Amino acid sequence: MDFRVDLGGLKLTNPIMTASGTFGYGLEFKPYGNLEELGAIVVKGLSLRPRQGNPMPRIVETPCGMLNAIGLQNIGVEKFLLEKLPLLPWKTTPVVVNLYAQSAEEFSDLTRVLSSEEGVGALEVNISCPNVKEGGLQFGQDPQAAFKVVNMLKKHAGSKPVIVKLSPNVADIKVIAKTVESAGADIISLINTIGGMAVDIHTRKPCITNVFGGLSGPAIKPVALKMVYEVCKTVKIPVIGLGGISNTQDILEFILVGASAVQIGTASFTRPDKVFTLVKDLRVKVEELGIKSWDEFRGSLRLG
Amino acid sequence: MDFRVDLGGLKLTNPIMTASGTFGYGLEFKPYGNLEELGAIVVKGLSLRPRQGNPMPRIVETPCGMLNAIGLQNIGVEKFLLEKLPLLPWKTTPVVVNLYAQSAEEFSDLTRVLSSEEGVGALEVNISCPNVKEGGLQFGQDPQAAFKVVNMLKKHAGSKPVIVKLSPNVADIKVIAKTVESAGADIISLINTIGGMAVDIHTRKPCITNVFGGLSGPAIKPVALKMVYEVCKTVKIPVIGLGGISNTQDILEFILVGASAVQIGTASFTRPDKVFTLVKDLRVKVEELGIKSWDEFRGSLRLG
Amino acid sequence: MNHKIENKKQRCQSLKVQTITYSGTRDFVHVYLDPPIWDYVPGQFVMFRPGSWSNDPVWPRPFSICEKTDDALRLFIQVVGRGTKLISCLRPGEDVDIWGPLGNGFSLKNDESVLILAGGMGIAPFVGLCKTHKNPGNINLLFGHRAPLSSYPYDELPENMSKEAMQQKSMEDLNEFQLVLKQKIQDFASKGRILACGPSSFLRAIQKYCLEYKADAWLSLENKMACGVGACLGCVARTTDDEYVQTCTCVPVFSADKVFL
Amino acid sequence: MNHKIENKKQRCQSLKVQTITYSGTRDFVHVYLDPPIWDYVPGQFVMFRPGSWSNDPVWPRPFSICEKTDDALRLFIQVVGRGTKLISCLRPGEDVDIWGPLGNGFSLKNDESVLILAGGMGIAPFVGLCKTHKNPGNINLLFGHRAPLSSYPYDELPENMSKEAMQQKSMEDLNEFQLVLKQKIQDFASKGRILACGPSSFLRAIQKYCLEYKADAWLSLENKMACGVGACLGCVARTTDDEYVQTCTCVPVFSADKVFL
Ligand SMILES: Cc1cc2nc3c(=O)[nH]c(=O)nc-3n(C[C@H](O)[C@H](O)[C@H](O)COP(=O)(O)OP(=O)(O)OC[C@H]3O[C@@H](n4cnc5c(N)ncnc54)[C@H](O)[C@@H]3O)c2cc1C
Ligand SMILES: Cc1cc2nc3c(=O)[nH]c(=O)nc-3n(C[C@H](O)[C@H](O)[C@H](O)COP(=O)(O)OP(=O)(O)OC[C@H]3O[C@@H](n4cnc5c(N)ncnc54)[C@H](O)[C@@H]3O)c2cc1C
Ligand SMILES: Cc1cc2nc3c(=O)[nH]c(=O)nc-3n(C[C@H](O)[C@H](O)[C@H](O)COP(=O)(O)O)c2cc1C
Ligand SMILES: Cc1cc2nc3c(=O)[nH]c(=O)nc-3n(C[C@H](O)[C@H](O)[C@H](O)COP(=O)(O)O)c2cc1C
Ligand code: FES
Ligand code: FES
Repeated sequence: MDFRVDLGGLKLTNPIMTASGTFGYGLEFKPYGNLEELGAIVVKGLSLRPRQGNPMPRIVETPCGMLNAIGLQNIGVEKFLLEKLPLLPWKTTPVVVNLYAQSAEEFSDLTRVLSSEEGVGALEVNISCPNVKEGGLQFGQDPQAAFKVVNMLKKHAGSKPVIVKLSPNVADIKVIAKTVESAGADIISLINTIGGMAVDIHTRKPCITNVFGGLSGPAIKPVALKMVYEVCKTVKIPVIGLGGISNTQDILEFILVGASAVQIGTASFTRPDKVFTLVKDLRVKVEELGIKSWDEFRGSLRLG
Repeated sequence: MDFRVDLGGLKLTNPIMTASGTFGYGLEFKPYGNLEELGAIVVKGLSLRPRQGNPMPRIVETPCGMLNAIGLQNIGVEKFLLEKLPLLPWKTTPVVVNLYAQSAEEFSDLTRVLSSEEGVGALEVNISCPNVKEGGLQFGQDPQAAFKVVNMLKKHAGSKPVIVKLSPNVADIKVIAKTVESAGADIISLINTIGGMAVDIHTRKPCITNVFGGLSGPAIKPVALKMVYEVCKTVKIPVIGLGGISNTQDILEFILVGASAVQIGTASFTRPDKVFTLVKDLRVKVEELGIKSWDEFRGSLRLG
Repeated sequence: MNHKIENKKQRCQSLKVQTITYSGTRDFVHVYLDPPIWDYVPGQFVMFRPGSWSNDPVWPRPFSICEKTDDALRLFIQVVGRGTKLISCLRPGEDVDIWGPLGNGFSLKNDESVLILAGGMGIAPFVGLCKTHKNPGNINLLFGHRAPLSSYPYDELPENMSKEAMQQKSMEDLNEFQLVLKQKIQDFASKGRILACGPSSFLRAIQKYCLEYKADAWLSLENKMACGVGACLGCVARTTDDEYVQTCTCVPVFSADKVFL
Repeated sequence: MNHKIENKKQRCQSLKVQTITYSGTRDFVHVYLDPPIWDYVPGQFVMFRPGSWSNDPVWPRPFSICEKTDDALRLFIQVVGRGTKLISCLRPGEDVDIWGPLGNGFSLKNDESVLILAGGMGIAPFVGLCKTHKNPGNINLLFGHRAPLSSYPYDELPENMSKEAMQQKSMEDLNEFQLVLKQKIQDFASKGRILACGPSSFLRAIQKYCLEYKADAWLSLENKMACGVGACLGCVARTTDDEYVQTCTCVPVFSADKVFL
């Protein structure tokens, strides 16, 4: 079977991408697999200037999942372009840069810098980070703000496809999906983490200094699958599904409800070569199920 | 330590209640424990007339959780009052009736019927069920609709405390919590299940005929804890916390963030005597931690 | 459902695994547990949840009571998914939460003829039934199976009952089996009660023939279950009275003319 | 961090459990695994996740490499929570995903004197270090512990190194231990390198004294970790340059004057 996927401009050799923030800058995983085998590498969210992130502790394990409030610690876009990107196999595997900014202006500055970089395959805009005080989530929860940001990003992105990453912390995901589509988004990815919290009854303190964190991992898969399904029914642009994917069956579930590609997040923590193994195993699983082409399988869920 | 809890009119000998829909009409659990030891018994959601619920399959297991779309199958309020309530130990343990209706009028009819029943300790209004087409969730997502329903319920509830059960499927739980408080709710309980979905890649069909279901169990605990914390910070009325509680530590976590009592849901499926065991074990745990009184411990989370 | 057996002895206990033995392959296991304090009726089942499961899997798993002696409670389990896989790896001494006996069980008289139709793992509840039957001569059993016969506890059924096993490896085998089923049901319809347990396709075929020949037949369903005590309403079956009833408490053994499969 | 060791041999492998032995109580276990293909530096660690964990717990668990021989990789683990409890129940033959060697490890010269300060499980990385040291006579070890000494692999440390163990059962014991710690550090500050591993309160005390006496000291941190490869940024420690660096890759062994504990 032909494993390639074309996400409206972003071309992948297979539908398996990494999820931002769970795969570092890609290089961390070089000892564990061949990066060129991945569909795409999505790097840790970058901001214009380096960020320190939130104070420790920032992560805690939960039933079938984890909470994180890293707070977008990153080396800044400049250092990334200088020190990391050249070492990534961007000629064979698209490198997607995940963006974070606190204002529409910062978003457009970031975009301008990146749009002229040959090695950048696409931009993924994080309008959905629950772990920072400024920016992030408010864009993802307020359709009007989201429209403005995406619209402006598109103006500066040049030929780079713009992926908009949605927050699940909304009453109706369809509304925001429709909005960012109409604002010109080329692709939608979802879901980002779900807001959550953990506390320690012994110390009587939150387990994460930031108090709130984002929930990810297998626990959230049912929620992610529903939202991806709803968005796929709502928009015409390609959708990248993620949230709790940990095996090839999960991957196919997201494609069955309409996703064109998927991202692997927390699962990369269960084994650093997870995403590489999934690429191999997916071929076997697809064969086993007799799937003939992505076009035939994608969105073929039968109701009633 | 004095284990009693007073939820503004609803008095419990201990803070552990059962969660609606996971404890049947209470009688199902008689072989497994002494119902009189529970803080309160919350029965399956009742409607004015009997309901058949959704077609099968209605449940599916997920990582650390489950989805259900029972669709509020119930025997109707009349049959409940005639055949079930008299067999429950309502004189020692408050029996809370969980209500479901498709319109404000139906809600008020139901309330009228129940308000004069001696054996009914409180009403819990389910304005948050994601598994039925009509009613339910829309009240829970739309503050105005919620206000109207609660306001009217209070008019007909007489001396019965009205508990309003909130849906987590909103962008900001604080808004709806504030609204139902101002509409006269005596108590708030949360969370109901989170919208989710599961599919079978072999049959290419949803695992639940209703397509969508509600996610419950340990998987959702971090989300529930955050929302309970936020609501406790927002309202002055007592809050009942639930969502994924499976042991005494979980119970204390909800009380630590401000809940006055808790409900045990999906955990009752892991062992039918679970809730009885929790009542016993909680005493031990509280002793172990040196907690002196609920007033001292409740909401004593220390930030920063 | 007039068939409900009042059973006030249901209990939830932590029982220790005594041994696990494999039958043929590692996919068929006999689990022996310390005996619970209750007694049971064949066709009844237990909910089974190892203490080691903690948060995941959340649900217990339902299994027919294969046999209960003074020494042990025995279950016969096929590995089909994650839960049964984990169960097959339990070790002696591990604790399992067991509640039961659940459901109604088969009702039959020792002095009447009975036709037992078992498909695959559907043989489990009949092991105890046959071995404790006062008049094994009254039992006629037809057993359809896919795995080799040695995987199932077939040989240990009493000598003096009449039994027949047919393996289905192909579509032809299956068609032939269906014909034999139909013939047996037709022949037996007037002679006594029919009891059946097995996969749903198997039960559907039996139901069809039983309705056709107006047999007094009882089918044991295997719906998905979460609580096992009638509380979650996840396991319901639709009756011909258009009611949804919990298969875990009111049944799982249904009169063939009373339920939609 | 100038101390980073380039290690291009990191690998993720499924290794089989050979045996698990208990040390004193069931709370202290030695896990022996089939040997991985890489070599290591004492102070380095591995991420450990049994195949049976499936969805829950999600995270692997980090453990210092206690010892690696041609025959086995050995870890020394204390049961403190759910993950370590599950690990202590693993059986021979079970698969465990192991990736490593991770972090930098201790740097020391065989011909220099070294003071090793180990608190409780902090002894783990020093077992291999001491046993493979060319000149055990250069090693001075002070070991503070709560559980009985027999719970720890103390006796197997080379005969010809100098070692001292102190048990802390009460506040008084602890105060006394702190005094001895301080004295040792003061005495040793000018003589060579100090290596320390143990609970954070223990490390904090050591850091204080080392700064006071300007000792060349290296501390091994035990932050919570999710990925172990530098990707999640969950394990960071704040350096005196006000940077957050991943303890899993850049360290966990930190120069005492470079990190906030
Ligand atoms: C009353 C009753 C008695 C039973 N008695 C026996 C018995 O004696 N021996 C035995 O081996 N099995 C018996 N079963 C079936 C057994 O409960 C399931 O095989 C088991 O729950 C599957 O668990 P799993 O985690 O391995 O599979 P899962 O991973 O949950 O599912 C794997 C496959 O099994 C199917 N399945 C899952 N749960 C059930 C279920 N409750 N019933 C039927 N199919 C299911 C799924 O649809 C799927 O195809 C009985 C079921 C019921 C309801
Ligand atoms: C680099 C490194 C090397 C280590 N080497 C060893 C070793 O050789 N032997 C050994 O027994 N332990 C070692 N640890 C600690 C070990 O990783 C934890 O004890 C283990 O992860 C706890 O898992 P759990 O599920 O049992 O506990 P949890 O249920 O997760 O937690 C129980 C308790 O342990 C604490 N804890 C949890 N995770 C960690 C962690 N990563 N580090 C420190 N404390 C933690 C929690 O705060 C809690 O108090 C090391 C840790 C690190 C980071
Ligand atoms: C430690 C961690 C850091 C993350 N950082 C980012 C980030 O920088 N930008 C972003 O868009 N999403 C970030 N995410 C969200 C993931 O990309 C993903 O949306 C989420 O984890 C759900 O997928 P999963 O369940 O497969 O992990 C982060 C997630 C984790 C666990
Ligand atoms: C099978 C099932 C049926 C439920 N039925 C109802 C109901 O009738 N009314 C209601 O308010 N909530 C109902 N709920 C929601 C629970 O009361 C509870 O809010 C939710 O399950 C979260 O708690 P838990 O994680 O402890 O189960 C149901 C939940 C389950 C699993
Ligand atoms: S399994 Fe819950 S009602 Fe039958
Ligand atoms: S554990 Fe993930 S960066 Fe260190």
